[in-house]
Amino acid sequence: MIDLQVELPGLKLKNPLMPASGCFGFGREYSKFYDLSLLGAVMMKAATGEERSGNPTPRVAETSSGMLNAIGLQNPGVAKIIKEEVPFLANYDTAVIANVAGSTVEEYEEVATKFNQTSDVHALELNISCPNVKEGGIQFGTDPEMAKHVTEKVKQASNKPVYVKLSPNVSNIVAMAKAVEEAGADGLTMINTLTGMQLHLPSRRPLIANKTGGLSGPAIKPIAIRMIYEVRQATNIPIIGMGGIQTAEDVLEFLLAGANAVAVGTANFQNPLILPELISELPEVLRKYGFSSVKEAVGKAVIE
Amino acid sequence: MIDLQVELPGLKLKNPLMPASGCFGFGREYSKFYDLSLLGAVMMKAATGEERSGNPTPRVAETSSGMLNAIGLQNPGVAKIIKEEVPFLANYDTAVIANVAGSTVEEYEEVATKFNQTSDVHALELNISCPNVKEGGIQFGTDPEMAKHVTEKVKQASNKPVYVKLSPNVSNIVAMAKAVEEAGADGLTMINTLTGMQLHLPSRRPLIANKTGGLSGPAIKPIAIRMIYEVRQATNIPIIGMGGIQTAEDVLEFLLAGANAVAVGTANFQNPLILPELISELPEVLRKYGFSSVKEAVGKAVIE
Amino acid sequence: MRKVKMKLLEIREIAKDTIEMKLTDNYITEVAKPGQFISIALPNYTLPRPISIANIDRDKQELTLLFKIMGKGTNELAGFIPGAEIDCFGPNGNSFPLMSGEMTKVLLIGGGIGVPPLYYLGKQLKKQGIKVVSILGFQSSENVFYEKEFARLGETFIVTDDGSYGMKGFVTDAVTSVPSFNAYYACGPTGMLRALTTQLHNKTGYISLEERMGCTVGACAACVIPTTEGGYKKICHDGPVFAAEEVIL
Amino acid sequence: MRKVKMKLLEIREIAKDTIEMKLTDNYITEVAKPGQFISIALPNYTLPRPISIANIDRDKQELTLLFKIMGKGTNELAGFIPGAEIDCFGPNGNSFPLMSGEMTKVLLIGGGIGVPPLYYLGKQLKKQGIKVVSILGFQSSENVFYEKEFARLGETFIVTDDGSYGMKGFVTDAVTSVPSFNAYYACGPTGMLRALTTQLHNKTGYISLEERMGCTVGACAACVIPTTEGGYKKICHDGPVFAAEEVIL
Ligand SMILES: Cc1cc2nc3c(=O)[nH]c(=O)nc-3n(C[C@H](O)[C@H](O)[C@H](O)COP(=O)(O)OP(=O)(O)OC[C@H]3O[C@@H](n4cnc5c(N)ncnc54)[C@H](O)[C@@H]3O)c2cc1C
Ligand SMILES: Cc1cc2nc3c(=O)[nH]c(=O)nc-3n(C[C@H](O)[C@H](O)[C@H](O)COP(=O)(O)OP(=O)(O)OC[C@H]3O[C@@H](n4cnc5c(N)ncnc54)[C@H](O)[C@@H]3O)c2cc1C
Ligand SMILES: Cc1cc2nc3c(=O)[nH]c(=O)nc-3n(C[C@H](O)[C@H](O)[C@H](O)COP(=O)(O)O)c2cc1C
Ligand SMILES: Cc1cc2nc3c(=O)[nH]c(=O)nc-3n(C[C@H](O)[C@H](O)[C@H](O)COP(=O)(O)O)c2cc1C
Ligand code: FES
Ligand code: FES
Repeated sequence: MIDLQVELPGLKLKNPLMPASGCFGFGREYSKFYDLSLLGAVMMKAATGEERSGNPTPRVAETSSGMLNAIGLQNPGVAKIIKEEVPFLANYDTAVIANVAGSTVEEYEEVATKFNQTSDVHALELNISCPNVKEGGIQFGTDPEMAKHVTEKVKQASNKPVYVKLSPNVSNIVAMAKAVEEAGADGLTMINTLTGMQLHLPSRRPLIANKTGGLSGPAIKPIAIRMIYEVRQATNIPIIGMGGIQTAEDVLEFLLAGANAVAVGTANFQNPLILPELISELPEVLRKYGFSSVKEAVGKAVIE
Repeated sequence: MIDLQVELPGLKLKNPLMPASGCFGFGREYSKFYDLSLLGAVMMKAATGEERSGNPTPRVAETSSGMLNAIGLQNPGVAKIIKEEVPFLANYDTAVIANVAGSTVEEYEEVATKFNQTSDVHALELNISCPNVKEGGIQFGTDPEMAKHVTEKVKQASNKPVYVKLSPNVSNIVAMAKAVEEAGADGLTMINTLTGMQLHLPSRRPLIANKTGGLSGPAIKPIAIRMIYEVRQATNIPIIGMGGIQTAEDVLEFLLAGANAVAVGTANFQNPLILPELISELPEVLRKYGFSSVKEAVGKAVIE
Repeated sequence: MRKVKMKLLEIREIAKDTIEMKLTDNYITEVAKPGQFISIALPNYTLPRPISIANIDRDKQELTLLFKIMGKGTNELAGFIPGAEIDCFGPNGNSFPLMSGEMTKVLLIGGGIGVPPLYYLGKQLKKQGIKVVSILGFQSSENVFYEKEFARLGETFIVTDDGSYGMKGFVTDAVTSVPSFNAYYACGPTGMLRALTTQLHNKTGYISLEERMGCTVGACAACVIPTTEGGYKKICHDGPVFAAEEVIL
Repeated sequence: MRKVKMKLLEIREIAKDTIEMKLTDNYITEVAKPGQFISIALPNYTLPRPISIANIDRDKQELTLLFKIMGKGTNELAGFIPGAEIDCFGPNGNSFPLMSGEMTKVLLIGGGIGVPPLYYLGKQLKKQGIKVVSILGFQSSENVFYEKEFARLGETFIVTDDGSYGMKGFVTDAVTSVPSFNAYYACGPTGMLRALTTQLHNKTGYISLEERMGCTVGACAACVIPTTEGGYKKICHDGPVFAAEEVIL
């Protein structure tokens, strides 16, 4: 028997697979395709202090082996999420991770504090790729000092483990990871999307109404693997890896690079059953490459 | 008649298409497939002060819509390039751009100075993605101050126009572009590759012997378009754009984003005739989307 | 909603760049309603292609799609040959409300590749004894398709932008020639729908919308449309059919 | 070297996961020499797949490839059906030196999917009146292919790792049973070539090498091999055939 279980701060996962934030709503839609109790965890869509309506459309565009998105944090606000969405997920035997977003440090704190109300959320994922309105739109996720500050504040506000989601749009991912580790982060999730743009030739306009969007999908997988590997060498907290996962072999590649668990985003769109399929295929792939458990494979890349 | 001509500092190009550095050697191989005089220019493979043997193999790996490479600056050294390769290219009616690399500022200066000897090189492309050995391996290309310094030094050493090649592995591409513009760069070429990694599951080792490699190909096109657009808004010097170009529509997309000319790298490998094919298809694509010349299309993205 | 493999039975070009596909499957043909769409997952593409259900023959377990070659994905789809298995999931979205009993006559208004979902709708309406009048707008004669099929459902007007076939003009011009109807159902380009809903603002109307999609099932919030009540609805999940007055085009 | 479209004539599995393809083309079949390879550009892949020329029938303008399904690209290639057009370019690389006149007897040593280029070579050598002895090594009986074809060229020994067919052991074991020869030509896994060149270090030998490639034409410096003289040579351009003593395996 191949052991798929993974234990991470606040999270006892029956397997290392979960949907990535923003790609799975709050689980309702995919629950029509399969039983969400199959999943290791669910990463909910971003929550902000108040309801947000998001960006104008088009919000997505296809690229070679990838896609751009600029949804713009559309969500009903943290209070409604706790009232209406978390209870739905609590019906399932799966861990729940709340994605915390905001435009100011205070908003992050507010959202994190609110999630303390419910025991049905098991961990927070701090989405620091949002622009900081007060600092003139610089992303929390590209400045180590800002990332450290917001992580500290959220740690103080929250009684749940905090995973910080790292943006790949940086010169030095290790510096970012170390900054949030020092600030007390319990874990990391990586990578978020790379900023990209695509032009629609007939109109000469960006295909995404918001001009730029975040690039996800298999196109970015080599960047995710490199960053996870680099961060694994330099930090000690667990990593939930993501970025272009499509196959059970991809899952193993992330584990070898140093991820303790993985999330699948974009691949849900082309195949709504991708997560249960990967969960059922993973044991055979682990066995094929000589592992008897997920834990055993973590960080086992051989690199001289 | 659609006018394909482009005039850039030091370069009178009959069309905006050229092979990207490192993907075309010094032109000999592809000259067996077609007449190099068809090309707007040729960007030569990187030159260093002395001969370099490069990295161990495997040096390349395929990824989804892209590839990784870590050739490691294998080249015969600037002197031999001037003696043996430049004269070969001088046989053709095309502009020649020399790619200047090094591990220290002094090496960049040395290479640039040597290229002054020959009038058959029309411009330099400063490859600042190489690690600076003296500064402990930090890339010139990710630190604005270092980039500025090496650009200034090379400008002093050279009597040819200097195009600085920007690395996309940075938090702020505009800061990099502005720094080298201030330092006197005559133009920019962008983007170089994104650092990535891929693991070979049976051996658990990186597929690239050098661990990490540079990601190129259509996978990175949205990142290239975004960065070129951002830099076009913030600087005034011309841009030679590259990153994933495969079709004449892609060429137009780069022009609209703000590139004055474009280079094609990875796509040569799957189709050795890609450059002459794009050159012959570009006029029809320009016409289709309402342009009568290349110049007219540059920077014409409509973005509110 | 399920993930299914459909087998391609027949494929033919029925107008310029316009393909009719007949597929077989035993789940979607059983449950799908007029106005719903399916999502087609093509190998080597990141996003599914949403295509409306143009017809279903439940007995034969046969589903018809009509699509126009617009880009890479639809071009590739047009190259499939009978026997091929196509990965799909669905049926997705809501459906056209049928309101049987309340209606005696309805108007179907389709523009270009917005025509397909109206055909399955028209068949169902006719089956319920409702009189169906159709106005189908196309760019030019070479784009016209399914005229005969709609004519079998009831009176049918064809309009072309250039007058090369049927009436010259837009569907909005033809609407004036249909004296009375209980409700209208429309699908087509946003510009057409905007003009129509303005023209027919005092009529009961249902429109089917398109937007670029990510998940096509309601999970990613890519395909939203602002509503008159404020906020956004998801076209793939709350639509693609909306009451005319419900959304801001 | 040209870019060509080859038409697939026949395709069949000749051993486990091992495919024989016959293609037609009028340029490469005219100019290619034994030891050269062609580059296959599959749609949706970034890099070309280098495959050795296993045989050419110049009169029929027919080219044979033999390849093993190793990953995504070769798997896709194996699914092509007769009539398909395949984008290729080549012929690439140098070729096996034939040294006619100097030789009376040569030994061909192939391991697994290293066997193909030796077949075209053997045919050319035989045509020149040179005696050909072949040693072909495979993992197991199910992997054996082209035994009959090689037997037609001369004495042929089959070795399998597990002894399930022919002799049990490695090609190096079989080499000792061939008393004398003027030169050997070998192609196969690096481990095999390393053992062979050590064992036969006092013999004239030519080996054909593989390495992961980018351009396959000599432009990118991806596919290098260190040489005994110092520095690197490009396998795709200066090889794939090297004198045994020229390179460091
Ligand atoms: C609910 C719904 C029902 C539809 N029904 C039909 C139908 O019955 N017949 C038909 O011909 N077309 C229909 N369309 C439009 C069809 O989905 C697009 O024409 C198709 O996706 C284009 O794909 P492509 O690869 O050829 O184009 P590309 O431009 O190469 O596609 C790139 C991306 O943009 C998306 N895209 C491009 N055009 C559109 C569009 N007009 N609407 C939505 N997404 C788009 C694609 O899905 C893909 O993600 C429908 C769209 C929606 C949203
Ligand atoms: C000069 C030369 C001649 C060859 N001749 C033959 C032949 O006649 N028959 C045959 O079966 N195989 C031959 N090979 C090996 C063949 O090219 C690979 O098996 C094939 O490219 C694998 O592609 P894939 O997509 O199935 O594998 P994947 O692993 O999916 O390919 C990923 C990438 O790695 C490269 N790659 C993978 N394995 C190899 C390999 N062993 N050597 C080089 N590149 C590799 C691919 O080309 C591709 O770029 C030859 C290789 C070279 C260099
Ligand atoms: C449509 C879409 C919406 C997303 N929304 C969020 C979000 O709300 N919060 C967040 O942290 N990440 C968000 N992401 C990023 C993903 O969670 C994930 O980090 C990224 O897409 C890389 O994984 P993938 O390649 O498997 O999609 C979103 C991605 C997509 C494609
Ligand atoms: C095999 C290979 C070698 C390269 N070598 C160099 C180089 O020597 N100097 C350089 O500035 N860029 C080098 N590059 C980067 C390319 O010039 C180009 O910037 C990049 O590949 C993006 O373009 P593409 O997607 O069209 O390949 C190399 C790229 C590849 C794929
Ligand atoms: S496409 Fe994802 S919500 Fe509609
Ligand atoms: S593969 Fe490019 S030099 Fe050999």
